[in-house]
Amino acid sequence: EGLYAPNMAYRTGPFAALGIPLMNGQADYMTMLNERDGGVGGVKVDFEECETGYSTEKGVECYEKTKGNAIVTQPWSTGITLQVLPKTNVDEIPILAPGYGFSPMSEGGTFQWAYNPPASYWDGAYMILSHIAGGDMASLKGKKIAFLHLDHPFGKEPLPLLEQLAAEHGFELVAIPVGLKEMQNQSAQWLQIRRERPDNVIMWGWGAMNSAAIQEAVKTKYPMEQFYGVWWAGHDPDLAAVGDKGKGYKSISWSMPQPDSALMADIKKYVIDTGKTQTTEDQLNSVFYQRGLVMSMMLAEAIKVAQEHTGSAEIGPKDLRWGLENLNITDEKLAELGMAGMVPAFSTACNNHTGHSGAWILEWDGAKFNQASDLLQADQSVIEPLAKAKAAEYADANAPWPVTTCGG
Amino acid sequence: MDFLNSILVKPFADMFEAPDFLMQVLWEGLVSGILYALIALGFVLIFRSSRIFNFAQGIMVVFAALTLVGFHQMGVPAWISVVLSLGVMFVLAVSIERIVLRPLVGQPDIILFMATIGITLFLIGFGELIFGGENKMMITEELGIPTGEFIFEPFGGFLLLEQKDVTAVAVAAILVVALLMFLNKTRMGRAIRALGDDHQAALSVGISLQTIWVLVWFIAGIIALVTGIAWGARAGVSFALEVIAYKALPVLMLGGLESITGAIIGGLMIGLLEKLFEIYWGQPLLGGNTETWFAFVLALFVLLFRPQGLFGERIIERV
Amino acid sequence: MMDASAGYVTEDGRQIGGVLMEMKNITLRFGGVVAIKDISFDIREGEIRAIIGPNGAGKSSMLNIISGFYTPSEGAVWYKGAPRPPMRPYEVARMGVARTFQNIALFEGMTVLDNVMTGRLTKMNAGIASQALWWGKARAEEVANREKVEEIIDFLEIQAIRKTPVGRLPYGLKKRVELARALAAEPSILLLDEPMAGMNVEEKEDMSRFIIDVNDEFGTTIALIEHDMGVVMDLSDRVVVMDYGKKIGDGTPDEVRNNQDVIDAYLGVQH
Amino acid sequence: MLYRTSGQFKTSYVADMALFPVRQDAVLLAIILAFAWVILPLTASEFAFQTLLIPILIYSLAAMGLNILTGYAGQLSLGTAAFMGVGAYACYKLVTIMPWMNPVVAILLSGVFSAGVGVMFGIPSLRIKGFYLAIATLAAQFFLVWLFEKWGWLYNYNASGAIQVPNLEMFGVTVAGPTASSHVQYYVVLAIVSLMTMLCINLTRGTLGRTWKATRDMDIAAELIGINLMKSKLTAFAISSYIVGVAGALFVFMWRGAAEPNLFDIPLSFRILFIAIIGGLGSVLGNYLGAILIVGLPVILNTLPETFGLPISSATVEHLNVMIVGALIVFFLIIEPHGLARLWALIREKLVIWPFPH
Amino acid sequence: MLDAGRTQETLLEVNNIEVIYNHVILVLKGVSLSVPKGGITALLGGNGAGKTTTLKAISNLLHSERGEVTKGSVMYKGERVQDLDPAALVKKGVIQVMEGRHCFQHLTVEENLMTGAYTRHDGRGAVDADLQMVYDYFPRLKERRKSQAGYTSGGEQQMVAIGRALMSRPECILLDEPSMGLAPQLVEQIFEIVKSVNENEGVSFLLAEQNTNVALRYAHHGYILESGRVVMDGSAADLRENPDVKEFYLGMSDEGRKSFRDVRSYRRRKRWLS
Ligand SMILES: Nc1ncnc2c1ncn2[C@@H]1O[C@H](COP(=O)(O)OP(=O)(O)OP(=O)(O)O)[C@@H](O)[C@H]1O
Ligand SMILES: Nc1ncnc2c1ncn2[C@@H]1O[C@H](COP(=O)(O)OP(=O)(O)OP(=O)(O)O)[C@@H](O)[C@H]1O
Ligand SMILES: [Mg+2]
Ligand SMILES: [Mg+2]
Repeated sequence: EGLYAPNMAYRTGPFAALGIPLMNGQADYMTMLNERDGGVGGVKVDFEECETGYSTEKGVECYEKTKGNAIVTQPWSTGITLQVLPKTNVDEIPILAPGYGFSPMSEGGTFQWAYNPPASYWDGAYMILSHIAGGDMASLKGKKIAFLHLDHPFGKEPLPLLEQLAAEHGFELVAIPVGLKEMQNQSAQWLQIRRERPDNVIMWGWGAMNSAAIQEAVKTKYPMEQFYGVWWAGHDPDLAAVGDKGKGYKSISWSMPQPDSALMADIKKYVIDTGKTQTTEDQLNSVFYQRGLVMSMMLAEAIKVAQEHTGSAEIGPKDLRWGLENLNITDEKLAELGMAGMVPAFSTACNNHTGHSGAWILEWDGAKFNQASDLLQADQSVIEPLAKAKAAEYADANAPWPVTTCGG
Repeated sequence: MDFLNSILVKPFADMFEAPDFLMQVLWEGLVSGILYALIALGFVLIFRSSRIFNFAQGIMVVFAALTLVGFHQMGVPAWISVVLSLGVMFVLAVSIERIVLRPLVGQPDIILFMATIGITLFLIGFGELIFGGENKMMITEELGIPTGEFIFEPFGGFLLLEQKDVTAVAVAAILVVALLMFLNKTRMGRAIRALGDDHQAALSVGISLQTIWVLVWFIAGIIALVTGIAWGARAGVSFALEVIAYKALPVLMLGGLESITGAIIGGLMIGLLEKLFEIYWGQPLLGGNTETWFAFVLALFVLLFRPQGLFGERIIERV
Repeated sequence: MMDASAGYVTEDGRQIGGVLMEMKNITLRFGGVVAIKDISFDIREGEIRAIIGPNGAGKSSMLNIISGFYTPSEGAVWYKGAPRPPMRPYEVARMGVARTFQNIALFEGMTVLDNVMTGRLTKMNAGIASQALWWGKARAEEVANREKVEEIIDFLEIQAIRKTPVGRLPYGLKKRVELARALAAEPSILLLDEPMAGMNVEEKEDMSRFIIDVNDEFGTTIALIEHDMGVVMDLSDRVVVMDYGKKIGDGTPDEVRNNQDVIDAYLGVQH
Repeated sequence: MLYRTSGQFKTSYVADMALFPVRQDAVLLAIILAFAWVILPLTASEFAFQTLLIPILIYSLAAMGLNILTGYAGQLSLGTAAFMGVGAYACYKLVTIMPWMNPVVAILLSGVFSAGVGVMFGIPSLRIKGFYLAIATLAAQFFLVWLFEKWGWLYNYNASGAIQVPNLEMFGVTVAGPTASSHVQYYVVLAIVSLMTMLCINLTRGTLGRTWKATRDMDIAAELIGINLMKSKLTAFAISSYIVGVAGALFVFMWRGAAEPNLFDIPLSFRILFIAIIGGLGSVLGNYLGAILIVGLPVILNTLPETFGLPISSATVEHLNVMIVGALIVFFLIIEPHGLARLWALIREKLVIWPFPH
Repeated sequence: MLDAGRTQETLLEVNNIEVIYNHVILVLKGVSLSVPKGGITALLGGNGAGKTTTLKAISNLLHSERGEVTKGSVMYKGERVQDLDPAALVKKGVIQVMEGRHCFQHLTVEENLMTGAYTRHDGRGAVDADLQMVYDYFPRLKERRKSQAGYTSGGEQQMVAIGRALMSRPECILLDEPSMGLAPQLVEQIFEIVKSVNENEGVSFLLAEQNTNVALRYAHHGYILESGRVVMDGSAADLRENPDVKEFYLGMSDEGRKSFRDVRSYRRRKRWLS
């Protein structure tokens, strides 16, 4: 039956728009491995989806249903992550939340079972700022930056960091929440932006919120090149909807579509052409679909590492945890995977469950996203202390909470 | 003192400082108000004819819009797809009457209300199954709706009116007049109101529930389609749009469940006030997002003084 | 006619007491409609007082005023020699005024028994805790009142339908249950709005018997609206006649029967 | 002959007012209780506990609270979830401010807070009726959820803006939090729910129950026969909200373990309304039947494709789920508008007169 | 008044119908009756006898009360009409005036009357003419034509209900307790109207009544219903003479009308039950 790696997908509900291409990517990569190499290390990966519709309740149901013989939990929503996180210490199944979940998860000492490679939201927020600042954070002084975010744990995630940086570098931060019910009715928020006249808008949006925001921005004539989004706000169709009017819009991303990569060739060969997929042609080169591939790649690589470590192909959750903690995705490895340039190189460790790969800025040229910056990096000397503090907070809020010090 | 200043003085000062901005705010409020009102119209019509509180109206909007877009994506010309979607809405009306309403004739209001929630769920599942969850573009240009904008420079500032919004406002106005005529001047209209008062009696004088209900639900469907196009043109079409339908409820409360005029006036009031409140009080003082509840609280207060809403029928209490 | 203070004796020799309730120059308007124009009359301890008049005359409205559902636009209701302060209907009820309704107002969702029990709610006051635990006071009350109610049920001969939901009952029985509910409150004055509408003679006879017995046995004062002249003339001690909101006659059945205005306005042809 | 009631004579009113005048009912209940307290816990799997047993109990309780208000007192409310939220957040504050407090006590206390809020939002019901009131309750729904999001104090200002249940002990046993075992939680929930049910039954069959029903069936008449509507309605709101609040606390502390504000949004309110109505308004038993249906059904439906090895994507299954649930709601309303409880009553009635047709 | 009914052809015929409510409560246990064309037929009987149910069974208004005809048939002009919906039946000329006052509360009195003409397509003029006719019959309604029916008195509402039925130009009116809650004068008046409508327009009536006295004076033929069965029927004249009818329905004993004050509480058994 193989390695059971369930995915708590959401192809339904208000966020389906985002979910579908991502989950297609994830699924296709695994299908491809199964088809091409007969799985990972000779064992097929049973990559089953459990539909949550982004509802926490369904998520917990999925978790309970799958935890029996799952080697990993891919919660796919901050809400679900929150629920499952405390259980992991008991059930001992690692959480893999690529590019989402809690930023403090990087503190492996506290969150022993949770991994969010290759970059955390705090990394993302920092890198956007540094791009705005053109590398020199001091130049932010006196600027006014609006933070348009979903009024939901996910949207609030970067706030602690942003507030700290605002205080530190003397720029004004205007947090503008968008209620879940207001996602598609943002005229109030954009009126506020028009009133505040911020130098930049940073968007921490999800699902239907992004397309609505981009349309409002176009409508209210907000200069697109000053408009940044998190990696979930870089969804091709959202921009395609406004076409040229969206020119200049930027989104940070730790993944980069590589249409001509060897991987894509194999995907086409083994998955698309054989029809073992729900993917539609037009998705193939989209940012999100290929990001989905990257996500599954991380899981697959972690499995490999674990297999080498234990010397057996049939690994369990504990082994996978070791794998995730000792990931080392180098450019060489990416090249041999045929994924050169699809994700920055990174490696994880006990005290670094995130990897902090860094990311690129993608810019919309009216038809597609193009790389618009070199690899950016977040200054960990700023982020790490904050992460440590928040992690500690979490630990004693949920005392008794097991904490290890990663050997120093 | 400082606090008082921030609620009583500053907001108005701001309004004066940037009159053009104020006008923009009012316009935005007006437009969303009209759109709320459009959804409310559907509710009112059905409520008038059967005392059924049709919770499904909101989802019918999404469904209608998706059908339209769906047809167009199949390559059907825009206006043909409109006709086809109307056809679909008619079929929907007929089947709802046959399958749901007919067996439930004369049941307590709350039961029928529940049934409409059942319908809502069904439509959501069905819709997502067919059209998928992605956010779709409304086919605005294809329908020949002007997409440009009027720009004015009042008081040296600037005011931007999107032409599609202007269109929406105009269409809404026409719809309302038409409906009012229909309800008050025609034999059918009278029958519709009669039906709302007393099923049994209506039956006994030979008013056929079937016909009237199909008719009414179909009209509601048409309104839904119009609303769907108008909203879709603003924010795209997906099931996330459904939550906006909740806004129609306070509008109904405020205007009165039976009143077409009420729906419009209520819609405008709520659209304008909630926007003003959010911009000048909510965002500065309450951390924003007051639009989620402001309308309800406003309506609640009005109801305390007029339990049947501003234009609702007086609740007759006799023994 | 008779003086206000002392009572009088009826033909069948029942002693009627002094004035229990008095309407003084009552006027009632609904927007334009004037339902009642400056009407005064009194109801005496232990008598059966009939109010008659054509449809729309304002009889029910008058009853509604007495039971506090409408407040008169002008004039006042005097109770036991003092003007009654404005009250909510339930306060009036607690003062010992019980009534039945023209268009039956039973609690359709409950059984006959429960409906009648509601008549005694004014008498029950156990705390929530005791009720929740179904212990102590609540339980005792329940039993005591249940006994009282069963008496009334037997008295009105509706034992058979005790546990039937009232929704299913035919019109006539509903009327009887309504009476039972009113009696359960052991009122000092009982208002009946067309208690015999939609009954055939047989049932009217039963109903009359109940009304008379209530009046005799419990000495309950009764104000009664009825369109069946036979019943009115036979049962009532004194009759008020209303027409278009005005009072056009007041006196013993015979006086009224022979009053020309009344004949023209209401009775029409005698038979 | 199963339900032959003849030959069971009541010799006193006390006997007639007993909870189960008919012997068979008592027997049936005994069997069910045996199941709930002994057999299920012994046999059920972790999955069953987490996705069926515990939620069904909690949802039934919430529905029962709503039923008091809507089914007995006739005040339609669409804000149930918000009041559950009040209970949950109250409980969270209690246990974080006073960690020494016995969790069960905390849960029972938290109901008091939602009762207070309930009464506050109940006051309009004195003037507003029917659907107008229903929509008014949405004001509570949306306002409270907004408050849960905005008022940091409620969730101790933690970054996620959600509340996390810490490990809570009672007599040395962990009853809440990540390390609590499902068995323990199940028993705690079962105990509380059984107790509440008992109290509800008593309240609804006694004086207060009659007052409520009278208010529901015809409030004018009710007032004219001496019922103080204000008292009647507000007690209904208070008691209803109390139960709902407790249910909310259980919901988070005994089941979910964590909650973000929008958990208490409209969908949850409707879910509970479904349960109450499908189960049967004005019935205690109904809440259980309703919960079993509404909670159990999707779980079953989800497992169907695998069991039959149908190649349907989980998304499609989900869509079908939603459709089927919607259709079933309509279906049940049609076959018996007064809910499963009434359906059972009818069956019982038939059994009683069985084998004679009428 | 001569005994009509017998001679003429039957317009409406009910054959041995059984009605059950909520699948359990058996209410009509085989009722048969026939309404002759142009006749006034009275349906008498105590409370719960099943008069209303019978009428509703004919006009197909039972469904909305979860009641159904499980046996027997209803024939109108020789064709089976059970399965028609009420509207169709009204078009055919059978309309019911329901027991109690079923007015459209929020419509004005006049609008109420107009709804009566819903199924008609014979032009505004004819309708207005009939509206006038109704106003002539009930002047009181003309006075309150503009006020909401919900606020009119019990009697006024009763008039509205009857007037509304007349507006549909029916061939056969099913009248349920028209006299209920009406002042004696008005009762006479209404029965006079029934009579004249019956004579002038040739409309046949089936009226359920408790007020046996009046009913039998105007009806040609009568049926007496008790607990779901027809226990007696015959020409109005005969029924008026029947001693039981006299005692139980007309409240007469041999020595004329007895006072309600000295009713005895004993009940003599009705002969037809023995
Ligand atoms: N709440 C109200 N609003 C407006 N008008 C009313 C109201 N209640 C009664 N009326 C009017 O007052 C008049 C008297 O009504 P009422 O019901 O007292 O008559 P009634 O004597 O009881 O007649 P009936 O014998 O038919 O019951 C009627 O014309 C009625 O239209
Ligand atoms: N909707 C219903 N559900 C259940 N039983 C009903 C229903 N309607 C009537 N019944 C029963 O049917 C029987 C006959 O009722 P019906 O109203 O036909 O009698 P009726 O002759 O019209 O009495 P009345 O003269 O009081 O109107 C009654 O015993 C009643 O209990
Ligand atoms: Mg009256
Ligand atoms: Mg009847």
